[in-house]
Amino acid sequence: MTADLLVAAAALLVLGFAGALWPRPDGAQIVVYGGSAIAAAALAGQALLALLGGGAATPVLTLPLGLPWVQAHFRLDALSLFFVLLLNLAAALVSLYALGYGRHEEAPHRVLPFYPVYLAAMNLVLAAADAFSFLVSWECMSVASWLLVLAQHREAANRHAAFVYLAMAGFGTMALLFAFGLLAGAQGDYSFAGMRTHDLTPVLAGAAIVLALIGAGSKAGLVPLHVWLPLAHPAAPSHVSALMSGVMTKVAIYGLVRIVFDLAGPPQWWWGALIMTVGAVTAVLGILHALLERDIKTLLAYSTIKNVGVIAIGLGLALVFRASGIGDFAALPFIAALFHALNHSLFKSLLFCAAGAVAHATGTRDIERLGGLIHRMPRTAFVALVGCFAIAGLPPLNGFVSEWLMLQSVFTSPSLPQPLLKLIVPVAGVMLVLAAALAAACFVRLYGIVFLGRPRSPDAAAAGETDAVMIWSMAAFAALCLVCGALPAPAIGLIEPAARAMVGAGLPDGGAGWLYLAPVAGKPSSYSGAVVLLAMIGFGLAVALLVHRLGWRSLRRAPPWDCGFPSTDPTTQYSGSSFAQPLRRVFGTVAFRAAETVDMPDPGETRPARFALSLWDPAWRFVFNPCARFVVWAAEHLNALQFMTIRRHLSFMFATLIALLLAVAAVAR
Amino acid sequence: MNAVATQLAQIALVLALAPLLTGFVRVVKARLVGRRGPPLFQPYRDLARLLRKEAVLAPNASWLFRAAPYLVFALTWLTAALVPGATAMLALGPTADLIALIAILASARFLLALAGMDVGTAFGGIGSSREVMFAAIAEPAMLMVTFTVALVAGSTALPEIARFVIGGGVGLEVSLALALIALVMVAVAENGCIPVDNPATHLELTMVREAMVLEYSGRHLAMIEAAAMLRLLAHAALIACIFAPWGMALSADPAALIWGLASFVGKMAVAGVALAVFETSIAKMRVFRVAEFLGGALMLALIGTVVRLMSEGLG
Amino acid sequence: MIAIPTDPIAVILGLPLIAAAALATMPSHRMSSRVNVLAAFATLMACLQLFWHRPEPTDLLFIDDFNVYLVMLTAFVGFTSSIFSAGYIAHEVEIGRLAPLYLRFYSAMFQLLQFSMLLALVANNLGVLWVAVEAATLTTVVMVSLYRTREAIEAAWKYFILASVGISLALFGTILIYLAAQPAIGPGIAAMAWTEIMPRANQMAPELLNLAFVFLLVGYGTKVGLFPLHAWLPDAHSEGPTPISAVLSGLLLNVALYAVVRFKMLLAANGEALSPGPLMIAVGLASLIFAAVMLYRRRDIKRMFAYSSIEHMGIATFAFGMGGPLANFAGLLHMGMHSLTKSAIFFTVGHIAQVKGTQRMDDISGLTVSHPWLGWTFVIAVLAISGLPPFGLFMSEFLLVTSSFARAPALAILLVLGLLLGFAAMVMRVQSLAFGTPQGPTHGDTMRLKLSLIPILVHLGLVLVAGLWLPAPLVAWFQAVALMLG
Amino acid sequence: MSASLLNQIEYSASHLFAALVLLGSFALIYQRRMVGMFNAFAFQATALAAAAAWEAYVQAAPHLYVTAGLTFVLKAVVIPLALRRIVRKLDIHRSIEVVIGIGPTMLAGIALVVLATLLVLPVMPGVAAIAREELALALAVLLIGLLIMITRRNATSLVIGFMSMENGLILGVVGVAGMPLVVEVSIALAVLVAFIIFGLFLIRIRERFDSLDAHYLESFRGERR
Repeated sequence: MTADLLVAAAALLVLGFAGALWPRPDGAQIVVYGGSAIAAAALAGQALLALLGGGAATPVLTLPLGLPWVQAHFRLDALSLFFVLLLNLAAALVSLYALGYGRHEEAPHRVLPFYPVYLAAMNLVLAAADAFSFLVSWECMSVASWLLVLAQHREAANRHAAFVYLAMAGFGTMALLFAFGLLAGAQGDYSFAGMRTHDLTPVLAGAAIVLALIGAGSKAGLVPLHVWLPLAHPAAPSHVSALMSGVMTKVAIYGLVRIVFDLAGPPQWWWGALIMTVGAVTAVLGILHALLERDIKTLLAYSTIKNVGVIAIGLGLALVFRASGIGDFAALPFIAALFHALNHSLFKSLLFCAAGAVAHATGTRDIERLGGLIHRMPRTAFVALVGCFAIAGLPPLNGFVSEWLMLQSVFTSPSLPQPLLKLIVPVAGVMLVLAAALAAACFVRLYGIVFLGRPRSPDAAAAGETDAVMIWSMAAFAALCLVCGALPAPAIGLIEPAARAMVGAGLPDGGAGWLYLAPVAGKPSSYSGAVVLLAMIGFGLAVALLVHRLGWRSLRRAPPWDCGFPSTDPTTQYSGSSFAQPLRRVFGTVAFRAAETVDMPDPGETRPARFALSLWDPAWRFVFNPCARFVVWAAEHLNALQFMTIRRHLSFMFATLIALLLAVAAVAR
Repeated sequence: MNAVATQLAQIALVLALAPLLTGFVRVVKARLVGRRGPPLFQPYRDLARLLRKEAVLAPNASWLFRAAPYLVFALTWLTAALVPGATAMLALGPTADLIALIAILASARFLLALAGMDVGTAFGGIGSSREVMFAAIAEPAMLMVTFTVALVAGSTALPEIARFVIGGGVGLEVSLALALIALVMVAVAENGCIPVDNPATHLELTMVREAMVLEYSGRHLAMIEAAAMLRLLAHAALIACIFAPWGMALSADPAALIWGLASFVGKMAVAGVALAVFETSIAKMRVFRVAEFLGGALMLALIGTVVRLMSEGLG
Repeated sequence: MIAIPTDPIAVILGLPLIAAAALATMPSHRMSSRVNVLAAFATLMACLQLFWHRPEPTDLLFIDDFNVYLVMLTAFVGFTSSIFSAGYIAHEVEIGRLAPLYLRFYSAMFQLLQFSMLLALVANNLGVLWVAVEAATLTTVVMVSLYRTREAIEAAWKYFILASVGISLALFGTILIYLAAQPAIGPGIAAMAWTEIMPRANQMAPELLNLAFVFLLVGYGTKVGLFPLHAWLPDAHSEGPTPISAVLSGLLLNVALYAVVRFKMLLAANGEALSPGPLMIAVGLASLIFAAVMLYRRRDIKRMFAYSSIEHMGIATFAFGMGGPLANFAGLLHMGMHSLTKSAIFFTVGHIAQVKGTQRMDDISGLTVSHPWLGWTFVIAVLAISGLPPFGLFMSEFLLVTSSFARAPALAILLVLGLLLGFAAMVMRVQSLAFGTPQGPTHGDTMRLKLSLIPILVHLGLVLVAGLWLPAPLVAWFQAVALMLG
Repeated sequence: MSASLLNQIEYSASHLFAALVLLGSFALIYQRRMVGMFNAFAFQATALAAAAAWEAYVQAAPHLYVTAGLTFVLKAVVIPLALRRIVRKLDIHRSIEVVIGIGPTMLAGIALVVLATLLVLPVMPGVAAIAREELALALAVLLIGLLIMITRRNATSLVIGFMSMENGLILGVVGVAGMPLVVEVSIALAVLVAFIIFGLFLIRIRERFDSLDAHYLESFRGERR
C-alpha cells in the first residue's frame, strides 16, 4: 500500500508535468483531471480495503532520499490510512467535478500543472514517517496551493490573499520545525520511530505540543492563526477551494494528531484543555464571521474555520481523557473528531463545488446579487440543500452525527479528575452547540439568499443549470453525506482502527450497531439517523398522500400576500446583511466591534441613504496589523543605513572592531 | 412486541392530543382574561377547514416551499412520538436521546426558516432571521439543561432519565430546579409564546413565526399549524418526562399503561394551565430583549451545572 | 616553492591564469567571450578529477574535504556565469549600454577573478589566502565600475575602500596567527600552512588566537558582507554587470566565509581559546535580521537580491557559530546551495532587466504572463532561495532550525524571526514581479531567451536534486568537515 | 654584559623608530592643511623605513632592507610628491574638513594607543618583548589610520588615512622576526596597485564631479521613498 501510494504520487507529479506541457488545453484538462480522479479513486479504494482489513500498519518503507543519515521513511498506519481515504475520496470526486468545471477555467495552464502536484503532496504528507519528508511534503502542499491561489493573479485581492497565505504557511512550518526539533532531540533522530522512543521532559513535550498546535493549527485555521484562510480559500478556483477547505485542513489536523497523539509521548491534561479551548473559540468566532460574510466562498471558508474548531474540541477532549487515564472514554471524542473531519470534507467539498457552479452560472459570488437559483439551477440547488443541511449539523445528515458523538463525550466529562476540566468541558460543549446553532442560522441565510427568493440581479436571473458531470460529482458527495448520516456505523468502523492505534481503545462492543449508535458503555443514550430519515420521509410522504387524497388537492398561483403590499422589486427582499442583523447585534458588537452607520440625507436631498457596516477581526486588529506595522516601521528606520557616506560606514567597521576587541579582552580576563 | 404496540399508540396519541392541548391553552387563556374563548375542539376544526381549502402559492414558490410543511410536520411528529409520555416503553425510543430530539426540532425549524425565505418577501425574511437568532441562544441553553439533567440522571436517554427520577434517585436538587426554569423559558421561546412571540398577533412587524409562514395557505398551513401544536405537546411532555415522570408506565402492564395515560393527560392539562397563566400575566418583549431572556436561561442552566459539579466535588 | 604543472591543482590554477593572459591580448569582445567560456569549461573539467584523485598538500597549496567542494562549485558557477556573461555582454553592447572599449579587459579580468578565488580556496598558506582575496577584491573593483556611470563608480569606490580596510585588518589578524604558530612550529613558511598549524593548534597561545580571530572576523567578514560591515555589498551588486553580481554573490562571498570558517576551525582545534561561536552567532543573526528587514523597502531588483545574499551569509555564519555536527552540516550545505541558487537568480534577474529595460521593481510585473519561461524560472528560483522545499536550502534550514531549537531556543527563535521576515519579503516581491497584469515590454520569450535559460535550469535542477538527495561523497566531505569544525 | 648592553640598544632603537611612526600618526591627526598632511605622511613613511632598516640590521634579515627601501622611495618620496602635484593641478581645497575636532581626535588616538597596548602586551607570553611592543605600536598606528579615515571628510585624507593604516601593517610585519618574505612583497604590491587604482579613481572622480570630497559621492539610487 505504501509503495502504491508513492507510485500514485509519482504518477500525479508526472501528470503535473503533462499539465504544463500538454499542447492543447482541452486535452490537458481531460488528462490531468481524469488522471487525478483515477489515481485518487485507486488510492481511496486501497485505503478502504486496508481499513476494512483492520488497518494494520504497513512496514516502514525507506527510500534513499532526504537527509542522508535518516533517509526518507514512509509508513501507513490506521490513522494515515483513514486520512488517505478521506483525502482521496474527496479528491476523486472533486477531480470529476473539475472535468466539467475546468472547461470554464480562464487560465487552465495556471491550474493544471499544480493541481496533481497538490494532490501528490497531500498524499505524501500522510505517508511520511520522518520529519524531513513530512515537512517537505507539507511545504510542497503549501507551495502548490499557493500557486493555485494565484491562478487568477490579475486581481490584487487574490495576490494579497496568496501573500498572506504563504507567509502564514511559512510561519506554521517554522513552528513545526521547532516542534520536530524538540521531538528529535539534539542528536537529530528525525524518523518518527525514533521520536516515539524519546522521553521528553514534561516542559519540553508541552512546548512541542504548543508549537505543533501553532504549526498545524495555522494550516488548519485555528484562531487566531486563521486570517489567511478566508482570504486564500476563496481566491483559488472552486474545485481547488473545495480541496483546500475540505481536505487540506484535514491534512493539517492529521499533522496535529500525529504529533500530539503519536509522537509526543504520554499526554498531560492541560494539552487537551488548551486544544479544546482554542477549538471552542475557533468554532464560535469562525461561524460568527461566516454569518456576517457576503461572499459565498469566503463564507464557506469561515465555516471551515468553525468546523476545524469543532474537530479541535474533539481532539482536545480525547487528549484530556487519555491524560486522565480514562482511555475508554478517549476513543469516543477521538472518533467523533475524525468522523467530523470526514463529514466536513464531504459537505464542504460539496458546497464549494456548488458555489463554483453558482459563481460560474451567474458570474458573481456576492450573495446580495443572487437569489432564486432554485428555479434556474434546480439540481444544483437540491444537492446544495443537502450540503447545507449537513453542514448545519442537523439530523438526519452526517454533520449531526459527529457533533452528537462529541456531545456524548462532553457528557462523560464528570468522570474527569481535574475540577478545572469539569468546568471547561461543559463550557466547550456549550460553545459547540452555540456554533452549531449559529451554523444553522448561517446556512439558512446562505441557502435562503442564494437559492430561494427572487433574483437580485440580472445575472442571477439569467443563470442556467450547470454541467452534468459537475452535478453528478456533487450528487455523489450528497449521497455520501446521506449515507454517513443515516448509517454512520460503517464509517465509524473505518475510524476505529485509528482510535485503537492512537488512544488505545475503540468504542465499546456493539456500541456501533448498524442501526443505532450507542457510543458510551453502560449508558443507553443512542441515536439512529436511519430511523429519523425514514420517519421524515415516511411520515412526510404518508401525510402528503393522505392530505392529497382526503383534503383539497387544488393549487392556485397568485401574487404573494406580503401583508398586502407585494412589491415586484427584488431589492425589497430580505438581504443577506439584513438577515444577519439580529445576530450581528447580539454577538457582533462584542466579538468584532460591529458598528452600523446610517447616512440619512436631509429632507429634500435627492441622494440615496447609505448604510455602512464596519467589522474588526480581533486577530487582525491585535496580532497581525501591529506586526505588519512594526515591520514597516523597522524597515523605514533601518533604511536610513543605506544612505550614509563611506566615512559613516567605516565608522561602523571601526566601532565593530573596537567593540569586539573590548569584548574579547573582557571575556579573556 | 409490546414496545412496538405502545410506540404505535404513542404516535397516534400525540397526533390526537396535540390540538387538544392547544385548544385547552386557548380556552384557559380566554377564561383568565374574562372572555369565553373558542371551543375546546376549535383547533381540530381549524385544521380540517384548512385542509379543505385551496392552497394558494406565490408564482415563484419552489418545490421546497411545498415540501417543507410536510417535512416539518413529519419531524415534529417524530419528536413528539419519541418523548415518553404515558409510557417509557417505546420501540423507537433509542432513535434519539434528548440531544437528538432537540436537533430534530432544529431540523424542522431549519426547513421552516428556509421556506420563509422562498417567496422572496420582506416579512418571510424577518421571521426567518429572528427565528434562527432565538434558536442560536436557545439551543446552548437547552444543552446546558441537558447537561445538568445528565449529570444527575447519568444519561441523556429520556426513558432512562424518567426511570431514574421515578426510582427516587433524586432529592430536592437546586441544580434541577434551575434547569427546570431554564427549560421552561426555552420552551416558551421555542413555541412562540408570549413574551417571546405572539402567534395571535396581527401586527406583522412584531411577528416572528407568523411572519415566516405568512405566505402559506390551505393544507400547507394546516401542516404547519399541526406541527406547531405537536411541538408544544412535545415540549410539555419533555418537561413532564424529565421533572415529573411519576405515573409513567415503565412496564407493559395494562393497568400501568392506563394509569400512565391518565397521568400524562393530567400533566398536560397542568402544563396547559401553567402556560396560559404565564402568558396572560406577562407582556410581549421587544425582539432584542428576547436575546437577553434566552441568555438568562443559558445563565440559569450554567449556574445549575456549576452548582451540581460543586456539590459533586464536595461530596 | 612553485608547484609542478602535472599537479591537478596547478592545472586548475594554471588554466584561468593562462587564459587571462591570452584574453588580455584579444581585442574583440565576441571572440574573448567564447574563449572565456572555453577556459571556464576546461577549468571545470580539470576540477572534476578531484573526485578521484586528491593531490598531496604542498607548502602553498592543498585540497582537503572542506575546500574540494567549494573548488568544484567555483569552477562550475564560473563556467555557467561565463556562458551567461557572453549573452549578457553581447546584449549590452547591442543596446549600446557598454562600449566595446570598456570591455577590453573584461574577460581577462573574469578569468583573473576566477583564478584568485580558486587560489584562495586551495591556498595552504595564510599569506597566499590573503593575497588571493586581495587580488579578487581588486579585480572585482574594476569589474564593478565597468559601466562607468556615476553610480557604478561610486559603488566601486565604496567597495574598494571598505574591502581594503577589511583586508588590512585581516592581514593584521594573519600576522597574529603567525606569531601564535611560530613558537610551536618555528619560524618560516611552515608556520603559515594550514596543514602544519592545524595539528599543533593546541600548542598555540589561546589569547593570541582570540585577538587574531577578532581581526580576521572583521576583516574577512567585511568581504562576507556581514552586518554592519556590509555597506559595499548592495551597491556593488546592483551597479556592476549582472554576471559579476552572480559571481560576487555566488562565489566571492563563499570564499570569504570559507576563510572565516577556516580560522574558526583553528580556534576550535585549540581548545583553550575562546569559542568563536557566540561571536559568529551574534553577527550572523544581526546580518540575517537586518537584511531581512531591509528587503522590504527595496526598489531595485538587484539590490533586493544583494540583501538576500547578506541574509543567507548571516544564516551560514550563524550555523557555523552554533557548531555541532548538524548545524555545521547545515552551514556547509547552505553555502553551496545559496551559491547555486543565488547565481541562478542573478542570471534570471539579468534577463529580466534586459527584457524589461529596467531594474526598478515598480516598473516590472506580470512576468509569467509576458514571458512565461523567464517568469516561471524566476518564480522557481525565488522559491528556492526562500528556503522552500523541494530545494536544497530547505534542507539546510531544516537542519539548522531543528537542531538549534533543541539546543538554544532563544537563538533559534531569533533565527526563525529573521527567516520569516525575509521569506515574507521575498514572497511579496515575487508576487508583484511575476504575477499581476504585465507592465513594460511584453514581446514574449524569444528562442534565444529560452536557450539562455538552460544554465539557470541546470542550477535549479542541481538545487532540486540536492534538496531531495545528496550524493554520498558530498555527505562524507561535509560530515568530515563538520567534525573538524566542532 | 656587553651583549646585554647591545640588546638594550637594539631594543631602544627599535622602540624609538616604532614610536616615531606612531608620532607620525599623531602628526597626521594634527594637520589642518592638505600639504601639512602630505609632509606628516612623508615623515611617518621615513620613520617606518628607518624602523624596517633597523630591524633588517638587528634580525640580520637582508630582505627587510628591500622593504625599507621600497617604503622610503614610494611612501616618503613618490606618493607625497604625486599627491602634491594632483592637489596643485586640480586646484582642490587646501584645507581639511574635520568631523570631530582635532583635540577630541587626539584624545581618541591616545585612547586607541592605550587599548592597543592593553590588548597586545598581556597576550603574548611566548613572544619576544621587542616583537610584542612593536606589534602594540603597529596596532595603534593601524587603528589611528582608521580613525583618520573616519574623522576627515576629504577623499584625499581618506586615502592618506588608509596608507597610514598600511604603514601600521608594515611596522607589524617587520617587527615579527622570521615572517616569510611573501607577505612583505605582497604588501608592497598591494599598495602599489592600490595607489594606481586610487589615482585612476581620483582622476575619474575629478572628471565627473569636479570635487574630491567623498561627501558628494553619495547618491540615493531612487531608493529613498
